[in-house]
Amino acid sequence: MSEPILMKGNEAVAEAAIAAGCRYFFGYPITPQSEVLEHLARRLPEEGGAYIQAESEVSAINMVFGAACAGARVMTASSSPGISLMQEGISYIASAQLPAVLVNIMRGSPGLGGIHPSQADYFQSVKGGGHGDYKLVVLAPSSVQELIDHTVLAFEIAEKYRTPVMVFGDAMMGQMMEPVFLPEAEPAPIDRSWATTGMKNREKPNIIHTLYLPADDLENHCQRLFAKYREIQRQEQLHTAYLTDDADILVVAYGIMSRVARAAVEMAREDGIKAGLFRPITLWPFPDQALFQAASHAQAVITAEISMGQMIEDVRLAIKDKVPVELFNRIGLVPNPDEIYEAIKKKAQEVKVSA
Amino acid sequence: MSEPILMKGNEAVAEAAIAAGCRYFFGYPITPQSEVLEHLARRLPEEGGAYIQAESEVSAINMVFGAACAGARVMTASSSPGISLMQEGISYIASAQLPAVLVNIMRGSPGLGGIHPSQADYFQSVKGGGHGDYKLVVLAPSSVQELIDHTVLAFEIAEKYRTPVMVFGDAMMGQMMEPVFLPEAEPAPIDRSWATTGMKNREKPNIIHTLYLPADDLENHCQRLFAKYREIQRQEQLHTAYLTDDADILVVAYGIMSRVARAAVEMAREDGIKAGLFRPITLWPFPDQALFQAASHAQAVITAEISMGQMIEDVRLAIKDKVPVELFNRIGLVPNPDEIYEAIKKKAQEVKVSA
Amino acid sequence: MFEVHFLEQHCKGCGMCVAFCPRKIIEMAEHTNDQGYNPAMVTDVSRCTGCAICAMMCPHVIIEVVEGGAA
Amino acid sequence: MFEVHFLEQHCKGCGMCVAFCPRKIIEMAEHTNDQGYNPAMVTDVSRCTGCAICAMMCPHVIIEVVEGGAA
Amino acid sequence: MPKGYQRPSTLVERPWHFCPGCNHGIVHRLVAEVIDEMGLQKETVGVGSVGCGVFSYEYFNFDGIGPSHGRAPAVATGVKRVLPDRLVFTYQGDGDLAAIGTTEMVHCAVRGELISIIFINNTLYGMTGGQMAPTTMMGQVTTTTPRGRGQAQGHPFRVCEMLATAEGAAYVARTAVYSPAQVVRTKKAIRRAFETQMAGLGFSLVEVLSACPTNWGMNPLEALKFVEEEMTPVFPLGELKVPEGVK
Amino acid sequence: MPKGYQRPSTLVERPWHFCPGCNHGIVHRLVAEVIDEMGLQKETVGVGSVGCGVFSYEYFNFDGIGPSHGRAPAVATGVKRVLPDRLVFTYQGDGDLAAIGTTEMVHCAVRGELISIIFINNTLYGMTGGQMAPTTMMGQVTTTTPRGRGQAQGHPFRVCEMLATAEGAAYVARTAVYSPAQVVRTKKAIRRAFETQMAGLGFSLVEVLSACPTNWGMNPLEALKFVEEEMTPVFPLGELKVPEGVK
Amino acid sequence: MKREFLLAGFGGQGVLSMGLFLAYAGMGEGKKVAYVPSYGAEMRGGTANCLVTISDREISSPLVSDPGVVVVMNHPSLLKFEPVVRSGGILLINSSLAHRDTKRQDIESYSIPTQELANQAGFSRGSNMIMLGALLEATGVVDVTETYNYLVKTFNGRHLDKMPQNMAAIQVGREFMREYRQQSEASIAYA
Amino acid sequence: MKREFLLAGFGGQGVLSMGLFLAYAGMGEGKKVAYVPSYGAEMRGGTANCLVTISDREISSPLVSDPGVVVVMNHPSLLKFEPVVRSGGILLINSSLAHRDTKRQDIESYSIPTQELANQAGFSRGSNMIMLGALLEATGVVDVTETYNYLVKTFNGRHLDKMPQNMAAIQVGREFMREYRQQSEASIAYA
Ligand SMILES: Cc1ncc(C[n+]2csc(CCOP(=O)(O)OP(=O)(O)O)c2C)c(N)n1
Ligand SMILES: Cc1ncc(C[n+]2csc(CCOP(=O)(O)OP(=O)(O)O)c2C)c(N)n1
Ligand code: SF4
Ligand code: SF4
Ligand code: SF4
Ligand code: SF4
Ligand code: SF4
Ligand code: SF4
Ligand SMILES: [Mg+2]
Ligand SMILES: [Mg+2]
Repeated sequence: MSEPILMKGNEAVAEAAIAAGCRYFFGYPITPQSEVLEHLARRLPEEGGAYIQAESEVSAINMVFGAACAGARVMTASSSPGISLMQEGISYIASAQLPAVLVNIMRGSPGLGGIHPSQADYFQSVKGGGHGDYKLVVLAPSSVQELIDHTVLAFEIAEKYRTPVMVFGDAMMGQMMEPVFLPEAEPAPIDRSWATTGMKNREKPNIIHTLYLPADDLENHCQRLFAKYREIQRQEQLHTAYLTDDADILVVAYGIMSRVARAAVEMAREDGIKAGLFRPITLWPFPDQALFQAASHAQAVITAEISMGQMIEDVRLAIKDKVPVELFNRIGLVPNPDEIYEAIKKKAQEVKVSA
Repeated sequence: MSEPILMKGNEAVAEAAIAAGCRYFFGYPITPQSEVLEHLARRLPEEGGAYIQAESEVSAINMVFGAACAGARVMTASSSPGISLMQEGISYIASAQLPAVLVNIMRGSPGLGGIHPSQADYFQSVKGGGHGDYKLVVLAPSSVQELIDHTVLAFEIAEKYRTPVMVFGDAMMGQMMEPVFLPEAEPAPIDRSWATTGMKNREKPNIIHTLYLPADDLENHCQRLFAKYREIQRQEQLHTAYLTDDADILVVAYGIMSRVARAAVEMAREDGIKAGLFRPITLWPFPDQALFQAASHAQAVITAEISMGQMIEDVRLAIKDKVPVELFNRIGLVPNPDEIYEAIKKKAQEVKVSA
Repeated sequence: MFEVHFLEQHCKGCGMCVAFCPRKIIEMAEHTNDQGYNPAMVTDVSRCTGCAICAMMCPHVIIEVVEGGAA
Repeated sequence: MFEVHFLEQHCKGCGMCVAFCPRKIIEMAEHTNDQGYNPAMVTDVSRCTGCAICAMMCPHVIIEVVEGGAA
Repeated sequence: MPKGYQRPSTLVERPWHFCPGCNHGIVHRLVAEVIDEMGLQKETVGVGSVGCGVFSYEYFNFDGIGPSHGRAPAVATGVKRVLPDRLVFTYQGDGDLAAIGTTEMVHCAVRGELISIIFINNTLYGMTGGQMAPTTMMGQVTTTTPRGRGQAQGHPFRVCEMLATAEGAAYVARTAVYSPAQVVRTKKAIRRAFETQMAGLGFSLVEVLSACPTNWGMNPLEALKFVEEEMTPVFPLGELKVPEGVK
Repeated sequence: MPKGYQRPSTLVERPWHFCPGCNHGIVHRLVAEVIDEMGLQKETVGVGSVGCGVFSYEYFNFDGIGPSHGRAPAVATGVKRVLPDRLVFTYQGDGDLAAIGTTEMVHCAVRGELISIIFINNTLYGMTGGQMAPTTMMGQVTTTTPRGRGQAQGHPFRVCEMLATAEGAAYVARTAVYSPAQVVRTKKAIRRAFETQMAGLGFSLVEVLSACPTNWGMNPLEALKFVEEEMTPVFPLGELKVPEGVK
Repeated sequence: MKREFLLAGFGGQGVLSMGLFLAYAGMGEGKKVAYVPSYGAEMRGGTANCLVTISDREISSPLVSDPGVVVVMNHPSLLKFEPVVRSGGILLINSSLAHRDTKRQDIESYSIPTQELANQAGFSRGSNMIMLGALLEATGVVDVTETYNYLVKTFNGRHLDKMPQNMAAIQVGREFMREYRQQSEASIAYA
Repeated sequence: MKREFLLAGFGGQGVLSMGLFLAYAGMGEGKKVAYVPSYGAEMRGGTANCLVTISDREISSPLVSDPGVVVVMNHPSLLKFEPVVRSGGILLINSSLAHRDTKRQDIESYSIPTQELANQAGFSRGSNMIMLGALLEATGVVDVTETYNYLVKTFNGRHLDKMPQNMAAIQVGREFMREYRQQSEASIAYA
């Protein structure tokens, strides 16, 4: 392994995509994501690919649709308002069963909001911001290295299941720099027998569409999609559990918040409070059984989010209301560990498990 | 009260809007919603208002934004893919705290799908299809008369809380005709001291925007929004419970499905199975305590949806996993009551409460 | 010398071929096809010049004009 | 006869006024304002013609030119 | 002139959903004929649209894509950038292209994207039941202009004239199919558009004035007459831009 | 010529966030001056945009709206249809107007919407750090055209020329502010645009070629020179369309 | 009492008007009604059908997959909807455009040559009203003496000039049906 | 050991490069590092600041609200960031552009006239490197003998021609700081 390089999150995503064999990127500038574009605008032509600046996020996601139809490994990236504009396109990509990687470097919201770090697009991407029955695999890295690893993983999952995969970042992770190693493994080869590449070696045309007019065609289509989604739920759940076995107070956090929460858990442990951290890495499929397990000893659960409370619903569903689940949240910033630590301490006193 | 008129759901929505004092409508054609437009294109000029056909749903929702800023009572309507295109705009309208009524006559999805009846946009509108922390009040009528009543109610709630309200219909309800009475009450007067109407009678400009750059401004803004949302949760929950008191098997269904479910419940009762129906009318705020209450006697809960299972998450959250919650679903059509009845019967045998 | 073939079941009876045939030898049949339309048919094929204008104007692409054996 | 007022704290030192003043009587000050810019200032106001070209070109709208008393 | 006529092999033999006399059918056929004649069946990726042409991928016998409403030019861009040597075209109605898809169409022209657009202008939204389109003519009655299009709705959008101002637009033509002669001209225009693309000369678009007998409330022949007499004065026929290479 | 200069009363006195020498500031001021002179402060609803002009509602002393990126013309349409006697204008950059907002802009022109657009063309996305815009010139280096805009990115988008083809567009002009004389012309154009609107003559748009010293990597004076020498050949100045009523 | 009617044909045959008539007739008698139009994949000129429910109680579901009464106005509709008639139900076939009788044994079925009847009666565009007459006679769903009032309501006051013709066509249909039934009863009696 | 540095100034003063230098230096010594740039509301020409964390252990949060070391390169930064210095921490003030000393009693504070020093030393654009030298001296965060290597890495191999000058500027800053400290220790001793 070579020496680590100091890299900005956004650039790391871009380089990881290249390492994963992605040669086509369609995007539209938006802070705090623009460096993904800028980096790829420079790098992709060097790699024999193309960066195309779309005229909007709506166009970008549909260019992605087209490039995926044509058999390319393809990515787009944006930030919250831009991702909203992609919702129709995402529903189409999911329905057409096209592999594609989408990156959301989330920012302050709703509306124009601002360029702050945020985790307020959980509902949008995890539950479904587009119309209809579909699911988006959502990965939530927490460091620049993981931004790289998860971008690579996103392409693998997208290929394996022919489905769109979203990588979550936030303004902080997109902008911050950390030492990283770029992946050296060869990207998986592309199988595209289904792609609309022209009928060159085929007798029958390949058709990619999302229209199912007879009701039972639509029903069968949805059933097929959801059979695939169930398979993904079985195969692809990821999480980490830190000191959860004996945890009285379980903190649940993802992405950048999981790092802060981990520090808070360590502070609590030093203080004699048995705290633990459960970190979902795949937000969908949500690692619900693992969380249920991790909470088996807990007297209380705190979800820490940079939102008004979104993942908390999945946490509640997973915990099955065994113990109270409460929200710790801040908006517009990544809080200090001691803020979460205070929340843990307070909870520990309430449920009488404090040292 | 005059005689009832036979009216198509879509036209009923349009007439109800006029009755509620709405004089501006911006929309884009889409089956199965287009009659809302067509009706208003004819009627609004007669009422001194204006129908403007937008060049897309993105434009339509932003015209709604503008008209609401200007102090108008305003509406738009579309169907699933069109609603996806409005997600950015909806997030802005919610953040800017503008009153507006949005109608989704849901159709087969995801992707282009088809023109079938559907309930697969629950996640999108109830959880949040746009970016960031906001909530959409969602009303789910189940008859043409209720389409009227809920459209009127939607305007009232939108005004009262300065927030966007969504009315859910589906392809079936939009197209079907039933006898209705149009409301005769005078619409509430419009208070628009906050609107950007020109400074005529003011010293200070009114400004409507959604940008909050300092982090604490954004945090305060979100807290204000959510204080309002909590108030709505306290004040505006609606539901009906039918034979739930002694129900062993509780069916939960909304919209057109609640009618089918009701028939199924009646079939079950005739068969000696104690079935009941809980019907959420506001999907957000979801009547969770009322549902918890209604399920107090239940051995099993069935949610019946025209989707791959979306409301079921809110049902599970409300029931707190006291009893198993299962999905009955069909895609692309409104099922017959006996299909649900079969599901009830099967469940009743499983939990050994069948007659 | 020409044969004019109609895919009768696909004909929608629009009458374009009838209107544009320079020889005026196409007419709508009395009967209806399974779709419920009166299909077009050639009355006197011997007068057909093979100009294919009927096919060119048929919006449903159901006409083929081929050089046949003796009429 | 004219006074040229600068809202010094808002000046961004862009130099547009300096470049366009026909009388060349505007210069950048040595000191910096709170924003860290060297603000513009008039050197010899008695030569000012009140043409207001400085104000017209100032992108930060911080210049006013008013008819004053005796210079 | 060659005699006789055979269905192009790039058309699947199946009944079409178009209404009797709908001009969509003629244009579908012409596209297939040109691709046949250019020998490009195996090199073509067709991008459909949402509108009465929505099933084009079921009728053409080459690779086909059904994109979302209005976004065909963006989808085609994605395809073409990945497969620069294929013939990539979109088939779009006036609602799809000139309303919701305006941005995508304009920027393909601006970028000089090497795709071709076959644009069916029938002055309204056919598939959804005859609502006003940007191309609806003044005074024309549609289901959303019950009193006829008036000042408040603006003026008909002349797409060719607008796009011709973009440097990247190499071939821009407006044709019709109301007579055999016009059908021949339309076919030639489609061919030139495809040639423009394959020669790498820039973006190309053919607007075909098309009859929608159903929503116009006319029989097929009246509708053709309407195209000739009412539409062509508002939407003049002709080639607005022809690149050197394909003349 | 009147002597002296006072800040227009329709400008709030507060420091601006614009970079040193940014031409946004000059145009802001001119808009305020025209509204002052026309006596319309109390009748105006300004619709901002997302871009370096995002804070316009904090600088103008009249009712203001901050819409989403690119949709200002749609928002303005909503306002104007409800308040037909108010002056309603949008203030948009080239990314906002000519990229993401293309559809909204084109259809306001097509509908002849009675709004005015003040369009700041600085050849790139200023606020987000200098990426290519549709108006970026051939060979121009931006953060997303590190080797200069080339064929693959198409040609610069000339908005005025394109919109002038729409019947509903009544007043269309392109100006600049690189010299006092041009500033005067720009002000006159803004006035004519507003007059066109208030007289009900149709849609109006003023494109102002504007310097972005920061993203161009130039000092303010170099940047003005760049506008004059490099931009005006690509984007010729002048009034493309003037309605009878305001001549 | 709850009765469902499925009326099917191709666009322009007036099946949707027939449905509206039934719905208004039901309302006129104080019943609950629901009317669901439905269009085939072909937006225009394709098949058109509608479903009408008339009931004494609240109509839980406006849609039924096995209606008791089915009218098919052309051949494709016969092929498509013959199988869905509820066992013991009624199928009315427009034999002018549907080229065979029913194959089902478990339903009542009548073939009505509406076009021929219409031509004979001198109003060639009255097929649907003739079928309506047959349907009213066959089902007795509403008080036929009120027919005129229902018709006026159905057309919302429009087409008042065509009313006498419509009424006459309905009468033709009713009479044809009455005879038909007598004959078939007779034939059953003699079978 | 974990140290956080907040470096603030306006755009173009090179504060982001200073941050990068620190981060690379940390990496060079095998430490965990994180670097967070942050921009003010004014996209360009406005304030610029960055936060660098260097730690022996995994860095849980790359952001701290009370950094131990703060550098302010101009007056607005002084006003904004003086309050956030952790009690007992270090504040380095570029007194060429910040017009007063600290008002806080609970921190170490040094005023460095970087511009004057740079002018004197003959490289007027070296303010940031002079401040960097002062910072290295004041904190001892990295092995200063390695400075050259870190610098090369920081600039990614670019600007190699400017290295000698940068090194000289750093030296000036270090020496100024050394004297400063001796003096202040002296003054404390005599206080
Ligand atoms: C996002 C979205 N909005 C609206 C629709 C509904 N829709 C389907 S086709 C169509 C317009 C068709 O008109 P046009 O493009 O002119 O084609 P035509 O049918 O006239 O050939 C519309 C609005 C849709 N499918 N998706
Ligand atoms: C939907 C959406 N996409 C992208 C952005 C990010 N964004 C903000 S301003 C801007 C472009 C600004 O460029 P321009 O309109 O030319 O204005 P300028 O800053 O150059 O004056 C972009 C892309 C956004 N806010 N919203
Ligand atoms: S080929 Fe020509 S002459 Fe023969 S039937 Fe067709 S149109 Fe008539
Ligand atoms: S043109 Fe074609 S579809 Fe029309 S009547 Fe003739 S053969 Fe039939
Ligand atoms: S008013 Fe004219 S002369 Fe006076 S300072 Fe300004 S530019 Fe110079
Ligand atoms: S033009 Fe204005 S901002 Fe620029 S230097 Fe002169 S006074 Fe200062
Ligand atoms: S509705 Fe019009 S455009 Fe659509 S198929 Fe029918 S005739 Fe053609
Ligand atoms: S970045 Fe450019 S356009 Fe934006 S404020 Fe600075 S100079 Fe003006
Ligand atoms: Mg059309
Ligand atoms: Mg710009």
